[in-house]
This record gives sequence, C-alpha cells and structure tokens, in this order.
Amino acid sequence: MTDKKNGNAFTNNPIVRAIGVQKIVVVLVLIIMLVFFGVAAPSFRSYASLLSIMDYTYYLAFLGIGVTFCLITGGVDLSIGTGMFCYALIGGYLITKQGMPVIVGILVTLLCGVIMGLINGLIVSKGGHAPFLATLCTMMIARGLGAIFTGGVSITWPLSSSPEGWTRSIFKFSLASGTKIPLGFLWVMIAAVVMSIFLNKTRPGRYIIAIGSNKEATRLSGINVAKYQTLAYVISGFFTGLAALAYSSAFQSMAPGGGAGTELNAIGGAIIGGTSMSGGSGSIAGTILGVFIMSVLQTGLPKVNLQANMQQIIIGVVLIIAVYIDVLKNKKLS
Amino acid sequence: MKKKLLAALLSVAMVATLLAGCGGGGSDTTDTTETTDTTEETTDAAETEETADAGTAAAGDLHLEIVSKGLQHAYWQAVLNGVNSKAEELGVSVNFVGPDSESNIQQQVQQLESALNADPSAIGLAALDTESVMDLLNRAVEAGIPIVGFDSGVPGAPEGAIVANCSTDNLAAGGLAAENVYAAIQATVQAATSPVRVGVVAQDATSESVVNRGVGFITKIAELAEADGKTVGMASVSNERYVTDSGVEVNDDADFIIEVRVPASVTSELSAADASAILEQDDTIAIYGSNEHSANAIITANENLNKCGTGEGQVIAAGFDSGAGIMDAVRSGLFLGAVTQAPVAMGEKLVETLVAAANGEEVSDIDTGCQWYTAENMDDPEIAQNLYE
Amino acid sequence: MDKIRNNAIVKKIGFNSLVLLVIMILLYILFAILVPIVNAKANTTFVSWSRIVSALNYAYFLGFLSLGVTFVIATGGIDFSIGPVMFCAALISGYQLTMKGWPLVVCLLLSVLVGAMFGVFNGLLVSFGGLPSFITSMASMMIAKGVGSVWTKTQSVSWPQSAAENGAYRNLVRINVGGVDIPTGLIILLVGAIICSIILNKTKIGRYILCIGSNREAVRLSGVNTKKWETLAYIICGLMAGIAAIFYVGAYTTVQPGLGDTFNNDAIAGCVMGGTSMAGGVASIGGTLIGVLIISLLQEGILAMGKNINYQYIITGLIVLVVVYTDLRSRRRRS
Amino acid sequence: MGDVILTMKGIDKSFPGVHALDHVDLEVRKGEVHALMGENGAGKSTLMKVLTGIYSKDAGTITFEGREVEFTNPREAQDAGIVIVHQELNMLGHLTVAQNIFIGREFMKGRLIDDKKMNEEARKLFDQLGIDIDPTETMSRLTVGKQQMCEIAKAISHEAKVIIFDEPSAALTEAEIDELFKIIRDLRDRQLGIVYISHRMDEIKVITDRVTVMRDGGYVGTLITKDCTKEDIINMMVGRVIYEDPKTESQVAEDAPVVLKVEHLNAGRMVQDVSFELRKGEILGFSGLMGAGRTETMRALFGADPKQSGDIYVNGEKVDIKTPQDAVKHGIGYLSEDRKRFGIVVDKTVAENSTMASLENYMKGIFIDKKKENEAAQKYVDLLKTKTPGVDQLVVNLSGGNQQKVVIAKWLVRNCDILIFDEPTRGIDVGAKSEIYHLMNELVAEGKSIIMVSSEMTEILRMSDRIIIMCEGRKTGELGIEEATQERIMHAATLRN
Repeated sequence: MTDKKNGNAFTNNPIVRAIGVQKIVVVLVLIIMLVFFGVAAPSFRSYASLLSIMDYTYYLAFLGIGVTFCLITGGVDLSIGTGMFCYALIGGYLITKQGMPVIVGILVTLLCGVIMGLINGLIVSKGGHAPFLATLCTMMIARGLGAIFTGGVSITWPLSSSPEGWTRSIFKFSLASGTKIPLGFLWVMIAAVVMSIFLNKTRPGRYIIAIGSNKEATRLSGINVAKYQTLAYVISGFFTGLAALAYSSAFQSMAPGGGAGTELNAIGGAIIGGTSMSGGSGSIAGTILGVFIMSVLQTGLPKVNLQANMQQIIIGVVLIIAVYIDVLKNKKLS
Repeated sequence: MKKKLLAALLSVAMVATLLAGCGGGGSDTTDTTETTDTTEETTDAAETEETADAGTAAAGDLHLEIVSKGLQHAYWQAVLNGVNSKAEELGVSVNFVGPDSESNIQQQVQQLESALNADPSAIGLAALDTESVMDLLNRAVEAGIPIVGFDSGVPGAPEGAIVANCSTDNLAAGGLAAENVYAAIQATVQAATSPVRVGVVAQDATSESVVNRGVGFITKIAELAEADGKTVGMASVSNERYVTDSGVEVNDDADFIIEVRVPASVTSELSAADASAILEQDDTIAIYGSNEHSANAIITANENLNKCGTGEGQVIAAGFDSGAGIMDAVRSGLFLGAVTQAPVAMGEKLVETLVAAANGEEVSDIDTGCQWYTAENMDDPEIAQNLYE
Repeated sequence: MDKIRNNAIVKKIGFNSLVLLVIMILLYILFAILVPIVNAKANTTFVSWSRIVSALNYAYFLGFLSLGVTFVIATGGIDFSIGPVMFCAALISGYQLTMKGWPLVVCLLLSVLVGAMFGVFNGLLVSFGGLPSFITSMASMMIAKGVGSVWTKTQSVSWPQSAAENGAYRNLVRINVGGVDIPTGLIILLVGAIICSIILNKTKIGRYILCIGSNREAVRLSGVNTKKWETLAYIICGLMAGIAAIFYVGAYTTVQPGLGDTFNNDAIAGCVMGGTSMAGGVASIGGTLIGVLIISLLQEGILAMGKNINYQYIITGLIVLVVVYTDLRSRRRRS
Repeated sequence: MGDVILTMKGIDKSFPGVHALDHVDLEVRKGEVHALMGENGAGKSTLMKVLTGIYSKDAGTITFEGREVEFTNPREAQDAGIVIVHQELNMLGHLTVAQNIFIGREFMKGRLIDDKKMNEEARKLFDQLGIDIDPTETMSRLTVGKQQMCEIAKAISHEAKVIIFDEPSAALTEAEIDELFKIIRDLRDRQLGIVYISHRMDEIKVITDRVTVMRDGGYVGTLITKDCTKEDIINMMVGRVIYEDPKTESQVAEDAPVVLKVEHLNAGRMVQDVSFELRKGEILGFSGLMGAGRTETMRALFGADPKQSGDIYVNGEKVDIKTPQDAVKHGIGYLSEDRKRFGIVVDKTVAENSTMASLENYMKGIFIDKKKENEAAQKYVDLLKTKTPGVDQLVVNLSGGNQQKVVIAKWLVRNCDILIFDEPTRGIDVGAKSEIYHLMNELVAEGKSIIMVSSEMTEILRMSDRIIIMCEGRKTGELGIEEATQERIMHAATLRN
C-alpha cells in the first residue's frame, strides 16, 4: 500500500529524495548560467573571473549560512547586511587607528557579531517582537553604530603587503609564482560542512528545525523554545562576523553605513537554495548553491555588457521567482 | 497607559544621554567639534560671548561652517587636518560636517540649511549638486553670509553667491592623468594593428568632481590618440553621461576605444565587478579610476587578474587621491602613478579665504592644483604632505 | 488616567497620538537646551522659525511615505519598496519634464501614476500570488532602482528651480511671503493626513483594510472580496510614494538612480512609532504623522548639535524597539 | 483483564457558565480496552484533558498505579506513562518519522545525534507493533493513519502504561482501522491500559472489553461490551428525559415552496453525493457525530471551500456559487461553528461587525454613513436583546452568547433569507441558549429558512421540522420531526454502510 501521499516517480526515487529536488534544480540552474555566461563572455571562463566570483561568494556564503538558521526557525535576520560592515569597521578601526594587534581586531569583530546576535535573539524570543521588525531596528542601529565608532571614516584592513596583512591571505593565498589560490573557498566549505552537521546531527540543530516546523508541538515536547531560537540568531551574528572578515579581506576599504541591501542577496540566496520562508526546512548546501547563483549573477552580468541597472531588475525578478516556487512548494506540502 | 508614558519618557531620556554623553564616539581625530572645543580653550582667555557680526571682529569670534561631501574617504581626513591646523592658528571655531555618503544629496541640503541657520561668519561648501542647493545659495546672499567653494566648488552657482573657490580643477586633473598614462602607452598605441582599449572606472555619473575627472581624462587622451593618427571611439556599453559630456562618438570598432563603467550603486563589490569586466578584455592596455573608491576597485579586481603593472604586456593603471590601498599600489609599481590633489593645502587655504571673506576683504579663486605622483616622487616632502593613510 | 482617556477630544485624536505629541514637545525642549551647550561656539539657537521650516523639509516626503505604508501595515503586510519607488517616480517624471519637455501638471500626475503602478505590482503578487509581502517588496525595491536608472540612463535628474519656468511645484513645499517662509508643505501634509484618516476610518476601503488586518478569514466569510481590498492597500501605498516624490524634489531638487532605501526604514519607524501595530488591524494616522515629525525633529536636532548624522539611525531604531515593546505588552495584557 | 491501573473518582470541572464534568468515575485495568462513549459535548475529551493535566480539576481524585497523582502538563503525564493520541496530531511535519518519535530524547553518540540508532529503535518499535513504516520518511508525506501509528510508537517508546485514543478511527480507511485494531490488541496483550474514545458503535463491539457512557458531563454507567447490545448503549447515551417539550409536528406550511435545493454535492472525502431540500419557513436539522462531514457540507455549499461537483438551486433557479461572495449575493448567510476565528472581527465594534456583510447599503457617497450604521446595529441589538453597553463597544468584550447574536445580526442586516447555523449554541451558557432558540423560531416565522447543524440531540429534537442525519460524509437518514426519536437518529448516525 503506497504510504506516500504525493510525488511522482521522479521525486520518489531515493537518491533524488536524499539530495532534495530543489537542490537539483538549483544545480541545473547554476550550470546553465555558467554555460550561458561562459559562451556570452569569453573572459568569464578565465581562472581570474572564477577568483572574482569567489571574492564575492565568501562573505555572501557566510551571511547565507548564518541567516539560514534564522529562516529555519521561521524568522529572519535583516541586520546581517549593515551588521557585517559595522563589525568590520569596529575591528578594523582598533587595528589600524588604535594600533591593536590584528588578533584583537578579529576577535572583537566576531564578538560584536555574537553580541548583536544575542540581542536579536532575546528581542525576538523574549520581547515577542516580529523577527523582521526587531532585526529591522537592529539593522538601523548597526548602520549608525559602525559610523559613530569610526567617526564616519572608511577603514582599510591591513594590506597584504604589510606584515599584519595576513588576514587577506587567509582568504586568498598568493603563491611565490603570483598565482592566487582561493583559500577562502576552503573555509566556506569547511564552515558549510560543520554547520550542516550541526543543523542535522546535533540536538540544538534538530530543535531549531523543530521550532520552525511546529513551534507549539516543540514546546509541548518539553523543549526550551526561547533558548534555541536565540541560539539561531547568535549563530547568524557569529557568521556575520566571519563575513565581515571575508569582506574586509577581499575589498580594499569599507565605508561606514555601507552594507544595506547585502542582506537581501544573502536571504535571496538561501531561498533560491530551498530554505523555506515559513520555516522548518532548509539546507546549508542549498544556501551555498543559492549564494553561488547570486554571485555568478552579480559578477557575470557586467561581463555581458549589461548596464548596471538592468542587473538590478534581473536579480529582483530572480528573487520573486524563487519566492514563488517556495510558496507553491509550501502549498503542496500543507 | 502608564506603561505607554513610561516608554515615552524612557526613549526621550535615552536620546538625551546618547547625544549629550559621548560627544563623538570613542574616536578622537574625527569629530571636529571635539577638537575645535579644545582649540577654543587654548586660544586667549578673552573669549567674548556676544555673537560676532561680519565686521572686522577679533578672529576669536568668527564661527565658520564647512559642509563637505562626506568624511568617508581618507582625502577628506586630510582636508579636515588642514582646516583644523589653520583654524587653530587663526583661533577661529569651525564646524566641519558632511553627509554619510558622497551620493546623499538630501543630507547635504539639510546640513547646508542647518549651517545657514547657525548664522556663521562664512560658509565653506563642496556641493554634491548645485541645483539642489540653489535656494540656499540665494538665501546666503540675502543674509550676507559669504560662501567659499572648495574641492570641486559649486559650479553654476548664481551670481555673487560664491565669493571665491579654492578647489581643484578636476578637468585639468583628469587631463594630467591622461597625459601620464598616454606617455606610457604611446608606443603600444602607435604600434598597435588591432584596436586597443582604455578603461575608466567611475563611482557615479552624478557628482560634479567624479564626472569632470572622467571627462577630463577622456577628452585629453582622445586628443593625444588622434594626434597619433588613431580613430577614437567610446565603447557602446559606456555610460551616457560620459559620452555626451566628452563629445567623443560611440564607435565600437575604432582603433582607440575608451570604455567607461558606472556601477548600479556605490559599493566595493559592484565597482570591483566593473573593473574586472574591463581588465579582463584582452585589448585593454590601460585603466583609470577617477576617485579613491574606483581606484581601490581596480586594485581589488587586479588581485585576481594580475594584469596591472608597468612591465611589458601589463595594463597601465592610474588612480586618484591616495589612501593606504592606492599608495601601496603606486609604491609597489602596480599603479603607474596617481593624481593627488592638495587636500591639506586646500583645507588651510579654505580657512584663510573664509576668514578673509568674513572680514569683508577681497578674495580670489585659488587653484590648489594637483600633482601626478609615482613611486619615485611620492616621498618628496612637497608631495608626501598631501598623501595620507 | 481613565478620565482623560474617555473625554471626547482625546478619543477623537486618539490617546496614543497625544502621548506621542508629549514626546515630541519633550524632545524639542531637550534639543533647545542641549544645542547651545553641546555646540557652544556656533551662536545658533535651536528655537528658530527657519530651523523648524528646515526640519519640516524632511517631514513632507517622509510623511506621505509613512501615511502610505500605514495602509499596508494595517492589512498585516509590509512594503520595503516605497523609498526607491519614490525615487523611481521622481526620476521618470523629472526626466520627461526636463528632457522631453512634458507639461508640469502631466509630469506630477505621471509621478503619482508610476507609484501606483508599483503598488499594483506589489498588491497583485502579495494578495493574488500569495507571496510574503516583505520579500516581495524587497525584490520590487531592486526592480524600482533598476527601472529608474534605465529610464534616465543612469543620469541624475534635477527638477527646475522655483524661479525657473516649471518651478511652480515648489510652492507645494514652501512659499516665501515677505521674507518669511510659509511651510505650505506642512499644510498639504496635514490635509493629506486628514484625507487618509477619513479613508481609513470613514470609508469602505479603510474599514475592510483594517478588518482584513485583524481577521482576514472572518471578512472573507462575510462575502467580502478580501483580495481586491488588500491589493487596493498596496495601490494606495504606491500612490502615496508617487506623491511623496513631488515633495522630495520640491525640497531637494535632485534625485539619483539607485538610492532611497534608507527612507524605507524611517517611514516604517514613523508609522510603527505612531501606534500602528505590525500584526495589522490597528492603525493610527495621527500617530504616524507625529512619528514622522519626531524623526524629522531628531534629524534637525542632531544637525544643530553638529553631531554625526548616523546618530539618527541608532536613536530611531531604539525608539521603535521600545515603543513596539510597550505596545506588545499592553496588547498581550488585553487579549 | 489484570488489576486496576488507573481510577478517576468523583471528577468535577466547570467553566464559566458551563458545568463540564459532574462527579465522573472511570476505572481502567491493565490489559483492558475500555471504551468511553457519549455524544458530542458529553465531556469525554474534557475528562481526558483533566487526566493529563491540560485542565486542572475542581474536585475528585486520580490514582495511577496505586498512588494519587496530579499532573500539571502533558509532559509530566507522559513521563509518568499516560499518553494521549490526539485526533489532530501535533507532529513536526518537516522532520522524519524517527526524529518525531524521539524528539527531546535523542540517542547521542558523543555530541552528535545517532540517527542510525534512532532509526533502528524506531524500526524495532514498529516491528513490535507490526507496522511497516520507513523511519526515514518525512512525517508530512505520510497518510493520517500512518502518522497515528507513529504517535502510538512514540507512546510505546515512553514505556507508556495507559494509552488514550481520542477518536482515532475518524480519519482512517477500513484497512487502516484493521491495522489499528491489530496494534491495540497487541498492546492489550502486553498488559497496557487502553482508553478508546469513539462514536462508532460497531468498533466498540469489536475491540473493547468494557464501555463507560457519559451524558451531559455526567457518569451514566459502565457495561461489559459482550453482554450488552448496541441499543443498550444508545439508550444510555441519549436516555435523558427531555425537559423542554420537543417539537411534535412540523411548523412548515403544506404549500411552502422549496427555497434551497442541493443535488449531488461532492467535496472531498467528507462530502459524498449529498442532496437535500430546504423549504420556506423550515428549520432543517443536520445531525450526526463528530467527523460526519456536516460542517464540510455547509462550507462547500457556502463556497468557503472548493467543491468537486453539485448543483444548487435558490428559489428554484440554478445558481453558481464558487466564493462566499456569490453565496451572500444569493441571500445565504453562514454562522460558523468557530465564532472567534470565522465569525467576528474581534477588535472592531458591534456596529462595524453588524454591517460587515452589507456595507454598501450604509454608504453616503464614498463615506460610511455612521449614523445609519449605528441605527441598524442598534435595531438588531434591541431585536436580539444583545447585552452590550453600546454599539460602539468592541466585540471582544462581549460574552459568547452576545457575540453569536452580533454574528446573527450581521446576516439579518444583510437580510439573508437562508441562514446556516453551525453549532449555534456551542460554548454559550444555558440562559442565552433559549434566547437563541426563541430568535430562530421568530426568524422562521417571518419567512426565513434555517439549516441548523447541531451535535446536541435535545437541540435537534426541539428545533428541527425535518432532520437529516449524516455519517462519514454520506447522508444516512432523513426523518420528519413527528417520526424522529433519539434512538432512530443515533442509529442512523452510527450507520456506516
């Protein structure tokens, strides 16, 4: 007796279900895009453009991993965009302007992320605010805080040429021969694997999914919902700190008050990757793929001589399509 | 409802402590009111309370309001240092403000109006967009408050509003960069059999100084290329403003192609994408960033492409202003060189002109000029003083 | 306390808005005291007519944005596209006015029309497409930025000066009568607010919008076409963004492509601060108006003290968090 | 049957205005399937909620395994060994079966969850119960039956000693019910105490050892299943003396025209080929047990939910009703069973709720004519004698009965001729109930026609002119009031053809 309520032959075969239909679609879309840009812009195929895509992917991937946890609890974290800039500005300021050792700068950056994550978590779980309103407020606060702390000055993290510039080589190691290895890709993969295990294989991860799936049932199973909900936002904050390190290593300088809009690319990447807006389902691998699509779009479109403003429209449309698929998927599920 | 009132008082009290308490955040170098307060104390004790009118009052009573284009880039820090040192010397109080980004016209208009309301002795202004401040300029003229333009000044201002300008001639600055870049690529251009491409990375197509530096570069380099008998054309993907303003026709199969890229919004990642879109093309032989933001984008893009340099077959790169990234690029030979304005001098001259204007003396325009600096001459004191981390 | 609550006038304006009015006055007094102390040397006083008029510059366009988004929040949704839609409307109509020589009145209507079209786009996607409103409006924010920039080929657009030929629209913002600036914009904003209040409380649209925000299914089962009315809320919001565009260029003249998203946060903050509940069903136009005035006052105060403009973002964020917290507590006690 | 494991003695519980439990006793032995029967609202679920700590009891004692217990939340009861398998399952749709069973009590291998072991354990539980479910399957992809099996497996994994099934078979297919019974017998053989709440008479005979019957919150008696007949149980369930005089003959005029005709209405499993007629001035009662599909029929008729097929005639003329909007246009009003969710807009005033369905008649140009609206609302407040300080009072502050009157007013303001009352007096105190009945009779006298869905036998007998009985989505009986008796209704209500 078939105990499957829905799904045709394709969606029921075990391997497909193991990877997840959405992820396969995303991989296909990614391949099609790479082929399209490869054909349309010959320079796209070069190793160098792969490096520039990587630049763009590191920080977006870290943001994506972090925000995926919030999305899975059925919430959202809008403060990751301006937060990334705020933490990097504070950390960078301590290093370049106050002469503190680089390690201190890095630790402060990560600590700021964790603290902001904790604040977001407590406001959402204890204060009862709607997640997107709470993080909208912390988005504004983070934007102002970074600028106030540095007094409105752009901050450049130590350059690779200077001795303290080793943070940049963490993400992009240049060999003696001058060729650059996208080391950051390794860290992103490691983080993705670790967090994927954390999400699917550890108790806190399991409860975060449970909260997103059915908060009341989770509470009735005797699980401290507020604690794990806050944990999701702390994880998002920590990864925003990591993203701050990645961004400040890839790009020369960071202007105060920047970063607004970046959260949209990260959230869009997570949704394209199959994480549902209503919570309960989501995968780190899917998010990484979704982020890849966003960064290929952002770096590929200028190469096909598309005016900058057309890029904005295309990415906006891609986002709406991704969300529509998510809504259809949920309708089928419920 | 008591809760509601409690919340109200709480938020107001919070605002009060936040504002009054930490004057300008942990930083010391930045907030000018902080430093000028200290200069306030150090000047002579005869600090008089009554407001100074525009007459020949003692220097100590003059209050100057300076509205810049922002504090984000290191360039503005240098202008600020010049302003502060001269203000200290002359014992005048200065309030130096600027919007949080160079494209935030709304904030600058608001700041200029607030400056007018502070009834200062004179105002220094670096307008992001003249049209947006026209009414305020007229009000300043009526109120008899002299305005001195600086950086890119206030082009197209109404009659009598701007008493003097101490600014950089951005068109000339662009031309200076073009001359030096062309000198380095002339051999390749003359010998070239197939089309060659020169890229311009611009932060926006709206602010006067950025556009003029781009147009100045394009017109000069086009002139030099035509002098060598090459047909010159703009790439079709180039930004319209630069095509119309420079007067160079769009022609994708000219011998000497100039391609101008402007990102959707002013972020490092989008400018870096534009820079790499230019650098990747095989026929690109030179690239120019028309301000600190765009020059940094070229460095970021080059980190992956390794195309820039002054050696054989490398792309000649030129930047603008300085800051840690660009100075390092010039010193290491990644950049052929870069144009620096004289921000420190500009700050000092600005305060001098403002004090003179406030005292009703005759003032005239000052071109603080700009220099092309390379690895060789960047350490000469005369240039070094204009470069800043 | 209850005696105050039940007397007629208080009921009319709404107790909530009165509390906010008190906050605004307190804030004004606070700045009047602080400015001379903090910004000692600048012989500036905060209490001056020209300072008020300059503060109001920010309130006009923000007021219309905030009034518009109040309708959407009343249905339980949110609209993040209002800032860039305002800029897109200003860019397109400005371009037609200055480059294509269209008559001024047509351009003003065009601006409102562009805003309304984005409202239709958002409304159809959210109510008929069933998409979540916050991610949809974020996506349409990007599209609005792109469309504006494509239309004007990435150029910024400067609307004519007041003295210039088509400069009459400036009188909507400010008229100089015998040297004194009359903030006509404020009067129009008040009229706009009254109209919105009437729409929200006195007409069918408003009644259905508020009821949908409170209990959508009960309204649907009463035989009301909830999809239509919800789309209307988004159309009104877009329309108001188009109107806000006129007041933005009236005060600041020049608009650039690709900007406007900081105004989303301020508009939503103004609306939520005013007592409109994010869960939908409860909205106060008076509260929104005063919330907007508080934010404008905040900006002017910070400028007058020569402080870094970024304080405004921090303080607005904090105030909204606190106000929403007390609103949640009182609603939780009641239900 | 083993010795006693659970006894509930003299349990009393009342909510404002409703005396839900009145001295109820229940005794469950090890290795026994003890049925708990009674009409809707007889207090069965309330008793179980008191047992598991969801509600606190006013009086009486609960002894479990010899010692007196007092649970404050379901988790405590679960840990002690008393588990409820609810009808609406509280499950985590996105997680797998094994993950659902062991939520909160995962098997760990160091810091990581040992999913492999959990799947094995789940498989062991399923083997014990003879169920074949893949533990790695996502919960939401299972059928309701399978999901219920998982809940049972979860109970077993808690080493439950008493398992309570609350209407388990309502949503199951025949095959799934057989599988369920196989499991229940197996649990009984393992000396667990099983409480089986259900209406299905034939199931009771098949699976249970003893039957306790409740009526109107009171304990009626306990029978040995094999020694009693279906009629004995029905008599105990309905054997109440009818205080109010039930209607004896139909008030409908002979020549009353048919105002509403429904033919072959189909809407999913719960509405299969239902046809009926409603005549002018008639109260048509819809009786049946929980899960009979009466509400689903009404929502399909009203256009609230989509229907597969079915023709609807209003006053003889065929109408096409796809949305509530169409139904209201044709003069049909629907008072849903869940007032708070579907009936009223809580934080709006009485006046605003009253004119919700007919706002266009109260406009003055584009403005709402507040005066006319208040007048209309006041008119019906007086007519229905709704107790409210004023028409500008927020509906949230009114009592259940008065809220119901506001909903009725909403449809009267719209002057709908056909009114569908779905459980009109649920959660309303006795005093307000008779007012609602009186009001319904007046409406019908004025020529309106009413369809009344009700689970209270007394209400059906007292109000209806004709009664239609449904069981599991099908119409299983139609009786004129003169021939209708409690027993005949209940017989049809439990008739599963």
